Amino acid sequence: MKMEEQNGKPHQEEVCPGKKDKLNLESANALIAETKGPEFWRSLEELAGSGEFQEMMHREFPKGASEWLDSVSRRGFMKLMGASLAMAGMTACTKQPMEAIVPYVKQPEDVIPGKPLFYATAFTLGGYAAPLLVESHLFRPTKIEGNDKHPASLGGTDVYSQASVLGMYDPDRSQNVIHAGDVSSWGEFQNFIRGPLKGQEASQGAGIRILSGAFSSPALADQVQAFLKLYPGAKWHTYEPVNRDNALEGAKLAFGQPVETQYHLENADVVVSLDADFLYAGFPGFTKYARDFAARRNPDSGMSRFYAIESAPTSSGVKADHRLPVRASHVGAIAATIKDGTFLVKGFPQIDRGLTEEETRFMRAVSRDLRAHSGSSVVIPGEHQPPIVHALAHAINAQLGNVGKTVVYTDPVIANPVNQLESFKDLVADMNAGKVQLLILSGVNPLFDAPVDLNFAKAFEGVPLRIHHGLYQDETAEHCHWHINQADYLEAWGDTRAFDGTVSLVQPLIAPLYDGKSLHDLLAVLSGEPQASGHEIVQAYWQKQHSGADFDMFWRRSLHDGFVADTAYSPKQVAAKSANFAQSASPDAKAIEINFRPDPSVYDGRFSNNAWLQELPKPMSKITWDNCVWIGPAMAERLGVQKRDMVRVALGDAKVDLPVWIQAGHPDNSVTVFLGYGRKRAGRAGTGAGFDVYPLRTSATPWFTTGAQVSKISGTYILASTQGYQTMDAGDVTRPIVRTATLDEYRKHADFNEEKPPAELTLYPGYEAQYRSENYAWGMTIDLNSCVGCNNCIVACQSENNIAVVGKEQVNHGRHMHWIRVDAYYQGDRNDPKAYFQPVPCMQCENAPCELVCPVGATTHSTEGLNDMVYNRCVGTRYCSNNCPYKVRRFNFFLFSDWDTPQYKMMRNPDVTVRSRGVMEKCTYCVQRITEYRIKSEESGTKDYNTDADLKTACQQSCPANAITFGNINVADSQVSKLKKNQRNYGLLDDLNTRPRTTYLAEIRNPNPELEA
Amino acid sequence: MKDPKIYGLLAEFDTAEAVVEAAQRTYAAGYRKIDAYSPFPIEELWEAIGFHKNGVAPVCLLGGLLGGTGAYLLQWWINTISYPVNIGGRPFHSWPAFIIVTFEMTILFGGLSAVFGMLVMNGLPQPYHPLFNVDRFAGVTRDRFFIAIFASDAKYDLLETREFLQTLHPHSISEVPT
Amino acid sequence: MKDLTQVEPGEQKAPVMAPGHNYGTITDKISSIVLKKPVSKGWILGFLVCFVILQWMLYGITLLFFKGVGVWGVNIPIGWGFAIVNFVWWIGIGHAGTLISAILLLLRQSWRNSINRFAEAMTLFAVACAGMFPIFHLGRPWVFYWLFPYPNTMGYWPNFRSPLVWDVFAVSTYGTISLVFWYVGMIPDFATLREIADKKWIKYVYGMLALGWRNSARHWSRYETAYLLLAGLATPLVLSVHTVVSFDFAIGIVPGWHTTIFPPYFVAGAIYSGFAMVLVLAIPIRKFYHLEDFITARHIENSAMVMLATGWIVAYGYAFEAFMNWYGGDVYEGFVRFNRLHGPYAFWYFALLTCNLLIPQVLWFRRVRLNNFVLFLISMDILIGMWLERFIIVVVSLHRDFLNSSFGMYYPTQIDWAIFIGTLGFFTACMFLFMRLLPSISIFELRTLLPEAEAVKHE
Amino acid sequence: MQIFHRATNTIAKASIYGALLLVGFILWACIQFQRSPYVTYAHVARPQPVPFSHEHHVGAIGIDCRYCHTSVENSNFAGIPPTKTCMNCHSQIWLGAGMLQPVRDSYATGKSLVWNRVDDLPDFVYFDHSIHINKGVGCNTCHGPVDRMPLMYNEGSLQMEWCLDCHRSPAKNLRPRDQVFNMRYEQPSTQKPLLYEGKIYTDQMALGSDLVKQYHLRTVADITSCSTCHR
Repeated sequence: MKMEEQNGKPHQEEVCPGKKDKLNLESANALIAETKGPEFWRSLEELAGSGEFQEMMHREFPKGASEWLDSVSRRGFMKLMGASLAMAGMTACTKQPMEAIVPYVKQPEDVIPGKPLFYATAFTLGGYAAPLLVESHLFRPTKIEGNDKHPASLGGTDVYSQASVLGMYDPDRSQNVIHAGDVSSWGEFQNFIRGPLKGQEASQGAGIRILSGAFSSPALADQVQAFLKLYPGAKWHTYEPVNRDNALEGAKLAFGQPVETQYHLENADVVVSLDADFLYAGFPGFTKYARDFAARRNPDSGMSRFYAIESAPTSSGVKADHRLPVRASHVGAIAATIKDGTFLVKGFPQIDRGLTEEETRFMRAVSRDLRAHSGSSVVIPGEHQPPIVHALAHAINAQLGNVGKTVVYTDPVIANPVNQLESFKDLVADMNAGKVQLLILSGVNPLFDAPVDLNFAKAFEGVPLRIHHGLYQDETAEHCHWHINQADYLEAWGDTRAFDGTVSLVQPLIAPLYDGKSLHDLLAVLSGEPQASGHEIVQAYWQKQHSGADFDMFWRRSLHDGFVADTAYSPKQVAAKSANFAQSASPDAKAIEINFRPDPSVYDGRFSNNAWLQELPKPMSKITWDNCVWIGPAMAERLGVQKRDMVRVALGDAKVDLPVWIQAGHPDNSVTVFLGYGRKRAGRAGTGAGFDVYPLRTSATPWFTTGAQVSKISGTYILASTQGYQTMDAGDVTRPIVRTATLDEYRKHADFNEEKPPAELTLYPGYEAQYRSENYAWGMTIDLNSCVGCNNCIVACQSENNIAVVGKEQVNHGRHMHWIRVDAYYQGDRNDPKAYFQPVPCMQCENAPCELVCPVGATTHSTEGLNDMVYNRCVGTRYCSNNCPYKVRRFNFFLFSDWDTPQYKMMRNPDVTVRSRGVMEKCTYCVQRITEYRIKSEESGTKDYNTDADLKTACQQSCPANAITFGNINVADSQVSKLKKNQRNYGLLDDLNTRPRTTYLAEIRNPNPELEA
Repeated sequence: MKDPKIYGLLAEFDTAEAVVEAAQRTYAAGYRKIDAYSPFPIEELWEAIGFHKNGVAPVCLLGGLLGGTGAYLLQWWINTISYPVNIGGRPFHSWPAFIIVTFEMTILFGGLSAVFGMLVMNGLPQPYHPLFNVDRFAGVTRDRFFIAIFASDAKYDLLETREFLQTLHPHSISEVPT
Repeated sequence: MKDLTQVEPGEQKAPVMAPGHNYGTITDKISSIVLKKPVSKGWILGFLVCFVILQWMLYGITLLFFKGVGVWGVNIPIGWGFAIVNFVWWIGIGHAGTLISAILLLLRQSWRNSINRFAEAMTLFAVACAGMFPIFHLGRPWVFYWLFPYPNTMGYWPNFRSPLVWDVFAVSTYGTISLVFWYVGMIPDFATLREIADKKWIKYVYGMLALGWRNSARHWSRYETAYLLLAGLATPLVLSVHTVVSFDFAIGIVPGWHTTIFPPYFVAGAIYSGFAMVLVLAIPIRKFYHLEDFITARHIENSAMVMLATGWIVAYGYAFEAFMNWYGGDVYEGFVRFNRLHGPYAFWYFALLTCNLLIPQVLWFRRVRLNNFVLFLISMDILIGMWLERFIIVVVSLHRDFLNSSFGMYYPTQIDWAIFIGTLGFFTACMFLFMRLLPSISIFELRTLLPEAEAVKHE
Repeated sequence: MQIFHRATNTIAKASIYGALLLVGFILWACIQFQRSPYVTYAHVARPQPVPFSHEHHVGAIGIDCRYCHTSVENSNFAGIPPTKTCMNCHSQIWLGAGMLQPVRDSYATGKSLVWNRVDDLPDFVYFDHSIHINKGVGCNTCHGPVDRMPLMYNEGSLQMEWCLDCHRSPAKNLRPRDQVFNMRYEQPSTQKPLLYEGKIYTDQMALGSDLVKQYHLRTVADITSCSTCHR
């Protein structure tokens, strides 16, 4: 692969260059071929014989975390050398080592060194595509953006796709084909596999089974069909631990056929969620839904009302005007009640479904509100709610005439919409029956995440030939005869469907780092056409779809736009079979309920080794690097447990010990555990983090069930949370951090928002005139109404600004590095609190307290109002951070940035300095983007200083809810100027007269008067 | 008569009163190139030998002024001429903030010039001095008092001066070899 | 001759020096400590202990420079921890020395003559200890010189609006002036030692240090003026230094820092702890070197009284701070009071009040002021109390400021402790060397206290 | 008793003043050292795989800068020519030249030539060629008389004060855009006046200040803000 360092900047920026052995990646790659050895921990350092490797093995990722706190390491020694040198002569720090510069041999046409290119592609999770534009510096993907042309993205992204770029460069990814624990090669595998396949021909492949994750790729589906034609006896199974079986079955129950449900929240005046977390990145269509939902939360234009009926608290629940915490097992009864309520023209049915007084009152109001908004309301069932709830939701939506308006049904997006759990059970049955001779697993890890009761491991050992194709040499790979290292989606060709059916073409941004193979390649070999490349396969498929002379045009346009035009599914007319479903009563409220949820960070465990996601604070608890069991305050009191105490959660005869997190708003007599942690072979970030709860999860009750036992056991456990204190109360006062009002108050009292200090109230008017005279004065507003707390901005910022990961231990010390954080506050009754999200980047104060106190002037004010931070001038007194009332400054207490791993060097944004040890860092409004924009516009000589169109900060660009607006406040008609005039606009702590350039739009709730009473 | 090998005459006294009185009389007798020595500072003594102005204070003042103005000018130049930067929205010439360094530098230069001024004017360091040739003189650092009349004095004459010193009833008289 | 440490209450004030001394005896007694006495076992033992503790500090510093300030307990929001606490504490201790030698000189408090020398030494070593911390606590200590305005290739300068730059100038000035003051004070005594010493090389050494001083009246005249001027300059200086140190906090906007009471209250606190340290040193010294004749009950008692007085100024500071937190009506200031009384560090706040306010009140009783042992304990208690005060100001103010989301906790690491304790070792080791090598009491100034010396003036 | 010899007086005084002088000298030396070519590499030619002579190619043959440094006008990075660019000519001429062997090898094997960076800014400084070109800063204003350099070296110290020198008074160095790539451009003087847009300039500052207006240069305060170069 090419690694020209030609764009003027090496990938590593040093504040003080010390001696470091740089490692040449080509040579390392060359070595990969020969080297043998079963190590799982193979990394380029090791192969290149860099002495760092051993040490890195014993070090928790990242370096900062463990290394520094125990014995002096060689790295440490090097650092001291650097330091002492520097101290000896003043010059040691400024004399640069000679640097090499490596041009191309033949320069590609479209490349302008130093200018990034953007390519459209798509990331796929559970079969649903997230359409992307990927920034590429000389064929190194560095940053993920949403594809603003694509109907399913509109420019927004989600945390998983944002972080996927780190996943691609992960040095722990499988780098070889492995056979029986030894490094083998793709070629050897091709030779080998012919035999077994031949052996299957007699039985028409009756012994062949393929298990893959859910996919929506048309080309792949086509290829699979071809393969199955070749081996009619073979079977293709699909299983993902987090699947949509419930939705599928629900649809079948309601309509007798599997259909995809799409919501049009932009048309919804009333939204009712039945335990649905549609503002979570794992929910198909999240990006689009978040945008539409947020758009309808604007109090100045027809604000919608949102009722959340949910079990485990979610970010969706936080945004609700009315939230009702109920146990998941009780949602069925509630759904039925709403159905009855909506089916009546007026009044409210008196069927006893075991609802409490309060619940009944709530449902009465909800039903009335729904009826009042027939055709402009929507009821959304939760992914993990049983089919019946989905069916009920369908019935309600149909009854309200929402179908076609706020709800649309289409063909399923997944290529083969089977009940994945059933499919998987069949497979296990066949394996037990000894029918399976050749098992191929692609992109799945059943030995970690299969339902425990199926006893997959045993069945698995019985299969004579097991082939694993995946990104990591994970728990399953370990027990397979062959492992084929998979190509990341950024390295391979393919296509995939978004939630609305639109097909995105997936094109590689870089040649496979470790020569990985896509599923296309693998299938090609299995189908006996090894020469067919992924590119050819995908192109060939679309040739069939779009035969004609203009195919090249079509192909180019599709690649350029990132999607194939008019492939979105058209709405489908489906008739509800019936509205009366057999209703099972809610279980005994005394029995303790246990909920299983995909983890907000690592999902089902597949992202375990992604350090960005690991260190990403979970939306509600702000915990990093771990999972835990959520318990409601009331129940915690009964159990006599505190946060961080250990408890034993037992279900049947399976038990798991977990640390407790007391989650405000969690329903009583119910606990929630999160999947995906406790990996044994994930990589340096994921291995050993958290606790594996799959042992509690059975095929019968994958999402929730009652009858769990929870008991306090001795011991506590460190949960590293990034937020010190989750309420706005301090002492006996509530601080005006998040300002709120109800829609009525907002309409009636325009001055609800606390008054701001008058502009003339300052001792230093000096710069006002100068700021106004500039072409640009940068400013930002953050709409607290829109923010759905998805954390996307954090990852985007981390990726854009080369922000280091510090590891659990350092996070626990209060040393995490995120430049923007999303604070979550809970107010009122802890069992049913009001909750708020507040993203906090640097406020870029005009009277910045931090600047005043820096002894070396390392942080100063730019003429355009930026609070500049000059890393290479910083001596690290940390005074600025002390004096920052917002505490948005971050300090490199150790050498947190990884300076040595070559993959990370390739991943970094060359336009941003990589910070060294002992310097302060902070949000700069993405000054690198500002500078680039300014230079461009100055060269073009434009006089239009409204930057709304072409200049976005990383957080703003990635925000699916458009909560962040950034721009030029010197231009009256810029978006940000307008918003700053809005009545809701206020500066955080503006009574300190810091004059922040970043301001907030107060949060407005739209409660139902009936329930307010 | 003058003996080139003699640096001066040294008279030793037992008490402070004695030496002060003797000093006054020596001065009255018209001797000017004289000096007195005591184990501790005695204001009357230097008054007695006619040493009234020691010029340390002006030096100190000068040093202080230089230090202060220098410091302020430096800060002013740095912040308004050399590299004016907007720091926390404060004026370039934030004079209140500059006062402290100005003050400290006034003290520093004032103090140092006082001390070094004193040393220089005292002609120190001067580890070698003819007086040390007189062994009895060691007592001056303990409990003895002395008056010296130097050969360089106009009125000085080995015999006459010795006689004159006798009249002061010293504890002893010794010649100071050059 | 009766022991002057035992003055019965009701009896008159003890004299500043025991009767029956003359120029000679004073000279012999004090110089003998340096020249005659063989090195005592006690001295060697004590010095070794301190030296070992000092090694602990070096270990801590090495680790610190290897790895970065992360080896400390500091974090965000608590960006300053022990380093700054110790810095302020040590600087404070230094102040008593200058106060005694300069301010009391101007006030013509002749009793200072017998304790100013080692008080100044104490100042010097304390400032040395303090001076280390601002450099240690930098994230990149090897570029500390960027805090000085030197003609650099960056064409860029320090920010003279920052209290830390003021610190650099204040502390370095303070250090220099104290050193000069101390040395100038010793020149005549070096001359004495030069003459008394018997070994040739010792004569050389002291001779060089004495610069050829020969007690000439002219020299004395300039000397006295210079010394007086130094004292006059050192007085505003010492007051300014802790004022500037207090600015480190008062200039910040952190609730609990941002108050105008800090300068006076810091200076008072400094003298408070400083005199405590003077007593902690003086009481054993006079015992082991039998200097009761020169460091009499008078000195001890006066120091105790000074502590009592400054103790009350500090008390006023606390009271006023709390009052303003309430009276100001500001949400965040108000919370400072609440957090100190009810927050996680409440215990230490009350410990501080006990050490600094409660216990010292026994000093009202003369019996206590004259009881060396009790006084020693009380001084220790005050030193601890003052350290806690700095801890409360630095850490407890920072750990909960404006946004609840960024509340945090501070847990000192072993390196924090190693470096702090280590400086104590460094300090005491220096004191041991000083006692052994230099005249620990100003001989020539003592001479002026003798009646026969007084006599001249009254002619 | 006399301990010291007469001479000690002189020695003592001398050593005191000597010490002061020495300290002063050391400080001065450090400051000078920082600016010395040893640190800055100014006017020090780097070893290169191929002894490429700008003097020959630019001065003698007269190849335009942009022929090799293609992206200088529209990117932050001027661009280092790919081997292909060399071969455009050297596949016809100097075929036998031994010193061109590495170039031919590179072209044959497809392995890049590895040059040593000459004008190498610290990694925390972000310089953009295109905007400087666009605002009329000549190549040789910073790079020096490249057309007279047999082996390439950097003209300036590339230290911050060196950059600031121009950022603090851009008028000193600006020239008409069409002269940016002119290696022999001379600033207008009474001897060599310059006709630009119908106006005759005999002095650089006059021209410079006019160009500052014409090019809408940002104010000095703007271009000396830290984030202009540091991110």
